[in-house]
Amino acid sequence: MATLNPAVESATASHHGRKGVWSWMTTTDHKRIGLLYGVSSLLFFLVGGVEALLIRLQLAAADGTVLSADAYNQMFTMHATTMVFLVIMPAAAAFTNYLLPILLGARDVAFPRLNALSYWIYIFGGLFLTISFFVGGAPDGGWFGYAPLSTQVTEIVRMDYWALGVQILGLASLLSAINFITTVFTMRAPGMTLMRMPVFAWMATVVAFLLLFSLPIIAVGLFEVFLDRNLGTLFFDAAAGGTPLLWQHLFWLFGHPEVYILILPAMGIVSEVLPVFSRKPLFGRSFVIFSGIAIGFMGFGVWAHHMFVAGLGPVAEATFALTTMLIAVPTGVKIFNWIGTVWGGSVRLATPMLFSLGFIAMFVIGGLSGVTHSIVPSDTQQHDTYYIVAHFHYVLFGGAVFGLFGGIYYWWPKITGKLLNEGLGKLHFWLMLIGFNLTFAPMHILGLRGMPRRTYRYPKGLGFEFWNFIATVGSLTIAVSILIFLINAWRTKARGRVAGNDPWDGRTLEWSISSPPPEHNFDVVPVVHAEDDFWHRKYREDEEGRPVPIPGGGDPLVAGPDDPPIHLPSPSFYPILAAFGMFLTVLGLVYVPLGLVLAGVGVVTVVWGLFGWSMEPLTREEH
Amino acid sequence: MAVLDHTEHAGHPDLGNVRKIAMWAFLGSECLFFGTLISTFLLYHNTTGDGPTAKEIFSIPFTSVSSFVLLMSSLTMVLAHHAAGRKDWRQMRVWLLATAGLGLVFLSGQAYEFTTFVHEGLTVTTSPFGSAFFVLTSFHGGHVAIGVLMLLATTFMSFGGKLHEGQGMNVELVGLYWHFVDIVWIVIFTVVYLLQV
Amino acid sequence: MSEAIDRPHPTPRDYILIAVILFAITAAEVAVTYVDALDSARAPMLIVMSAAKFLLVVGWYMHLRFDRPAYRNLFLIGLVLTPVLFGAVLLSFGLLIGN
Amino acid sequence: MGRSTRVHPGIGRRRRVAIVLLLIAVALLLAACSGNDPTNLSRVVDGANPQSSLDARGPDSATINDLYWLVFWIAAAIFFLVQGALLVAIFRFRQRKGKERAVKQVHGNMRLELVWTIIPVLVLAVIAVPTLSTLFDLRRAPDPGENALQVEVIGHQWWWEFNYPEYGFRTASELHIPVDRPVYLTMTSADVIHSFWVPPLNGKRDALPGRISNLTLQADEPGVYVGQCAEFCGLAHADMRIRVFAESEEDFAAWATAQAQPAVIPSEGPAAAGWETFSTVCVACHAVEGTQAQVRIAPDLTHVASRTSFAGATIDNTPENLRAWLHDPSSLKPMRPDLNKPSQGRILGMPNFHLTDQQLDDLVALLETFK
Ligand code: HEA
Ligand code: HEA
Ligand code: HEC
Ligand code: CUA
Ligand SMILES: [Cu+2]
Repeated sequence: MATLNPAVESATASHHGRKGVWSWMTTTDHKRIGLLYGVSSLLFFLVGGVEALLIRLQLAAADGTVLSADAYNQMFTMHATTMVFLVIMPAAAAFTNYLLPILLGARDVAFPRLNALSYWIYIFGGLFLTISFFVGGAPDGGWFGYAPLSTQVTEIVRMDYWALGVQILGLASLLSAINFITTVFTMRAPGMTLMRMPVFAWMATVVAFLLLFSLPIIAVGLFEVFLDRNLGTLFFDAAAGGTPLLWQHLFWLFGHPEVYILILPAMGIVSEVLPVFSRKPLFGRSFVIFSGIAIGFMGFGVWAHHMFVAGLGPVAEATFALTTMLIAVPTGVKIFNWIGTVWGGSVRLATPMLFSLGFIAMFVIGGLSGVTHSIVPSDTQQHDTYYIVAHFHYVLFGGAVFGLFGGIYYWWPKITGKLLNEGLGKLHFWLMLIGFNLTFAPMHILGLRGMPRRTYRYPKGLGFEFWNFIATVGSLTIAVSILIFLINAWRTKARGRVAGNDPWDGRTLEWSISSPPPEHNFDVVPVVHAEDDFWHRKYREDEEGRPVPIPGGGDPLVAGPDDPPIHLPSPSFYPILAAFGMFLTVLGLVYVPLGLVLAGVGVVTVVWGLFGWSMEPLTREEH
Repeated sequence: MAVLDHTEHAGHPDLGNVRKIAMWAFLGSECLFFGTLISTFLLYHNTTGDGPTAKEIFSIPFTSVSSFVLLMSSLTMVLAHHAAGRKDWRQMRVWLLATAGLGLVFLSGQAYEFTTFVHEGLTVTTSPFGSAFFVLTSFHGGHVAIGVLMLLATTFMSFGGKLHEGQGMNVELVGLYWHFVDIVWIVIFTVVYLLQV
Repeated sequence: MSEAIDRPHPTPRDYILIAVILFAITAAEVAVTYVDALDSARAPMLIVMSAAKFLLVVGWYMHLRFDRPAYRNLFLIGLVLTPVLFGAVLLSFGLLIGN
Repeated sequence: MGRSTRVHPGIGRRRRVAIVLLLIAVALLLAACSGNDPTNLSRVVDGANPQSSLDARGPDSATINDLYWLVFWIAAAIFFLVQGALLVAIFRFRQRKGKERAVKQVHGNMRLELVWTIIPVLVLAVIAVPTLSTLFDLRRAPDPGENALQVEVIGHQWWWEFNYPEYGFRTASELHIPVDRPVYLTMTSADVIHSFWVPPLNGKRDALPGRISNLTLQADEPGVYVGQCAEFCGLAHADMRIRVFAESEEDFAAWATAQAQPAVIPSEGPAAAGWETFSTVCVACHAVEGTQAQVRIAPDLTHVASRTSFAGATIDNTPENLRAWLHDPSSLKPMRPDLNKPSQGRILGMPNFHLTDQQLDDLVALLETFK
């Protein structure tokens, strides 16, 4: 073994000893930030899950009395807001942060401090939303906060928490979107052309673009809601001539791209997992990538399908029905290519693979019910019923959550160096699959039988009791499966099997480095020669296209004395400071006019943070 | 997309490139931001309730002058950028300060305009037209104000002794932002003012 | 700058020339609003003129004409998306048509 | 288990802890005992799923159903094909223990890609045609020749106002319609967005403040059809229900004639005493035709006794329930009367007037005369 490049050595040494809370608070390492995102979103998943369980308990029987109407309305609003903005989006951000640079062969993202800022804004935003439970009640206007209900000032602060919380969470996402786009455009390793980028990296890129162009719309909408509530503007005041429909357009112009923001990362994960566990490259790789891009574009053209009963007029409704149906085509292309990947492979049913296959099966159900919503006349019966609730849990839970769990099991050994227990993993999968279907399949029936969503109770005599009870049992089953996952994670920490660099016989660059990866990711920046470059290092194909191992092909690259020195971003305290300032600002704004003092302190803190940031000596170049 | 030319750096991004990509992405996003505000305004341009209408209240000569001021600040900005390209830091500072000055003139014009409107009975709470008008123009004004701060900070930092390599790029980035705020005003001036009278 | 592309960069003289054109167009815009005879042609004329100003600033002052296409593409997506999306929204409110 | 739907600003901390601790125990408890049944739906409707959208009782609802089932079966076919292919792929190509196969590295197939792009497009085209034609059909207003009954619908937090302009009376949350005749609803809202939905008769339609929307209802046979406000409208959205009584033309005409009669103020007995209270307290919000009570920010009470239910069609209209309502309205339905601002037209529920037992009895007696 050649000796290490001195630069590698010093980079390893200088970062090795860093431990403790302070090092996490000031970290600018994309992997640590990814971990922070991951752990936080998991915690919020428990919060959102407990909220869901309370909902289910309340609905277990007719005229339930577990929650008051008021508490129930807070519960489903916060359940959705938590799951969407504090769980799925940050979980995707966790994977993107941790993996994107590695998949591209880079040592970090383009703007490491900006990256830290995104995380800290997110975590303060999540905190901000959650403390609302303890100070006069949480938001209670539904996760899409329809005006003028959301601007009707009944509870003085609740929807202010929502408007401002979602606002700064949006800011966090916007910053990371810019960061990821720049990373993809400028930080790829030599030879890593765009078409050689792993599909997960591609989907992360599409997501970043969706965020980039949809968040500003909701930002304006949220400002308008906030100003209507606090400054007396009349954007959504019908009596003065404002139109509530404007809010619906603004929300769904964001909201529909948002649902693809939630699903595309999972689709990217599945596209990585299926080939590895089928021992075959992704079938129709470029079609999978282009259909992802197509979904991104078309996602901007269907928003009004959430407004089919709002009275847009038949011409607009017909147009949006057609665009909505069309989105099934690129999505179908993905599904079929995934099946094509499995077909003819050598399928290993390890836990990541189970979750990915579960993803396909469940997502198809949700997608097909989505197509039934696009049939406008039918949707006038389905809209705002549990049939819709069933649809979006099939795509969000059956889709996004299954996909993300697949990713967790797949990359856990890379991130922690230890393999999760397979037996417990499989138990988790099967229990979750069963529990999930028990919970949400009955909701199709309930919805078609006329059960409206967002109702804290239902009377006897409508025939809703039985399936609701089943759904509640199902949700408790899901909870048990999640507990099993937590136990698995805990056990693995203590006595998990050591993974090694490449436990699954992976195809992409992350498997070429140690588990967990060193802080600088690559001792040598890899030069990429093909898609699935690492696989091609390990195997060549014989005449019939079958893989033949190349001896020693998977060994890590070792730096030579000529390799350029490694730059790593230095830690910085300013991101967390600036984010804290934003927290103070929005907290103050909730309590106008008195809170303006606090908001002022917040703004000063933000300015301080940003000023310190820009003055920070660039001992190391800002990447 | 011919974004990358990898021969020039192996894993070492070219600083300017990275930040410019980020800035352009941000500006692409800002298009949607102002697009939303302007559309809100268009939706409500006639919803004036009992309050004054656009025709009654806008003073085109006045706004034309402040539009002109903002346009010219783009000229001074691009000259500052040009000077920075030549590493003529002195001239760069002059033009930067001129730009900031013009920006401040524009802002005072806006402050004056707002006060007259309030006196004539148009506030954010008068009508949806008033809400949309004030919110749109003050978000634009806010952008101008941030731009002024950035210009001043850049000038200030260029005094700070060593002028490091990133200086030219700083000016270029501030410039992009500044010009963008200017083109937004070009649209606002036409759509919000001229088309409504 | 390092990413200069084949086309020659404008000089301060070009910049000033553009400023003069911008000024002229603005003057024309304002003038148009005062000519009553132009009533029906006014809106299209104004839109064309402001688009011209827009392009001048973006193309020359912001160097988009001379820079890498990637910048242009990033910006263009936003620029094209905006009128398309909001055109549809305003259409659905019955604006844009019939007035 | 008693009702405890009083409004808390948050959930009490103790309660929260208890809930978390007793998660599963509560679930079981719940199944065993739930709240009482103030609605008593079985008194008016029968069938296992009276609110079902699949059980069409009118032409529009039936058309929608036909379309739904067409799409459903197409979707079901796709479902079986896709899941089948997936299962076959998994089981046929599953790696057996210890037998690793080196599989051919297939990268894709252009022709297949084309096939599975084009076939879905064709399927969608097949779906799109009936969708669009049905859509335009259903959005059509009834022709003048169809002699449609006009009803104005106004959504309120949290009850429905129905106004019969041809007859000049109003009612609340209970709609009477003639069978086999289209009923053309002209809808709007007094406050936030609501959505009118009676699934057996038609799909739903939002009622928005500051905007008019329309919906046609038509029932094939006499009966009671139940529905629900479908757009989340705040605290008591769940308790904003609808009952539609479809009657023969004669029954409907008789009902309408009766409803158009003004109320008569009782001159003696407890009802007359009740009027004392009513004319001082209740007139601030409720109208009673033929009297000086003419404020219409709460349900019209002229014929309240003729209704089967009250409070957004959630409570069975019995003297006991009425009494309980007048005693403490928010105990029967979550409301926020403390936030009422009548001057701004904002009413979020009926306040508790802390009436004496005597007043309560008298008022109930009075209301029972409003037949
Ligand atoms: C991950 C999130 C996600 C995803 C991916 C989707 C995907 C889709 N959604 Fe969904 N949707 C939501 C999340 C999502 N949705 C949420 C959260 C809501 C409710 C919001 C709220 O009200 O709170 C909602 C609501 C919603 C509505 C509004 C309903 C209403 O409120 O009245 C509609 C209407 O058209 C719709 C349609 C679709 C369609 C057509 C797709 C398509 O993209 C699906 C495409 C996929 C397939 C079709 C399956 C695979 C394809 C094939 C196997 C090919 C062959 C198929 C055919 C030829 C049909 N969705
Ligand atoms: C990604 C998004 C996502 C996810 C994952 C979920 C997950 C779940 N959802 Fe969610 N849901 C939404 C998004 C999501 N939901 C949205 C957008 C809405 C619309 C809201 C609106 O109308 O505004 C909604 C609404 C909604 C409703 C309708 C409410 C109504 O309309 O009145 C219901 C009802 O059953 C429900 C149930 C559930 C359940 C049972 C789960 C379960 O799958 C949850 C499973 C998780 C757990 C069970 C956590 C495990 C917990 C433990 C193991 C506890 C132990 C630990 C500790 C105590 C520390 N959801
Ligand atoms: C501040 C306004 C207000 C006053 C005063 C008021 N009510 Fe009400 N009342 C309401 C509102 C609002 C409702 C509808 C509540 C709901 O269903 O959400 C209502 C509902 C009712 C109903 C049920 C009507 C139906 O068909 O649903 C009755 C009966 C009633 N009130 C009787 C009275 C009597 C008797 C008094 C006087 C003692 C009174 N109200 C005073 C506001 C008022
Ligand atoms: Cu009214 Cu919901
Ligand atoms: Cu959608």
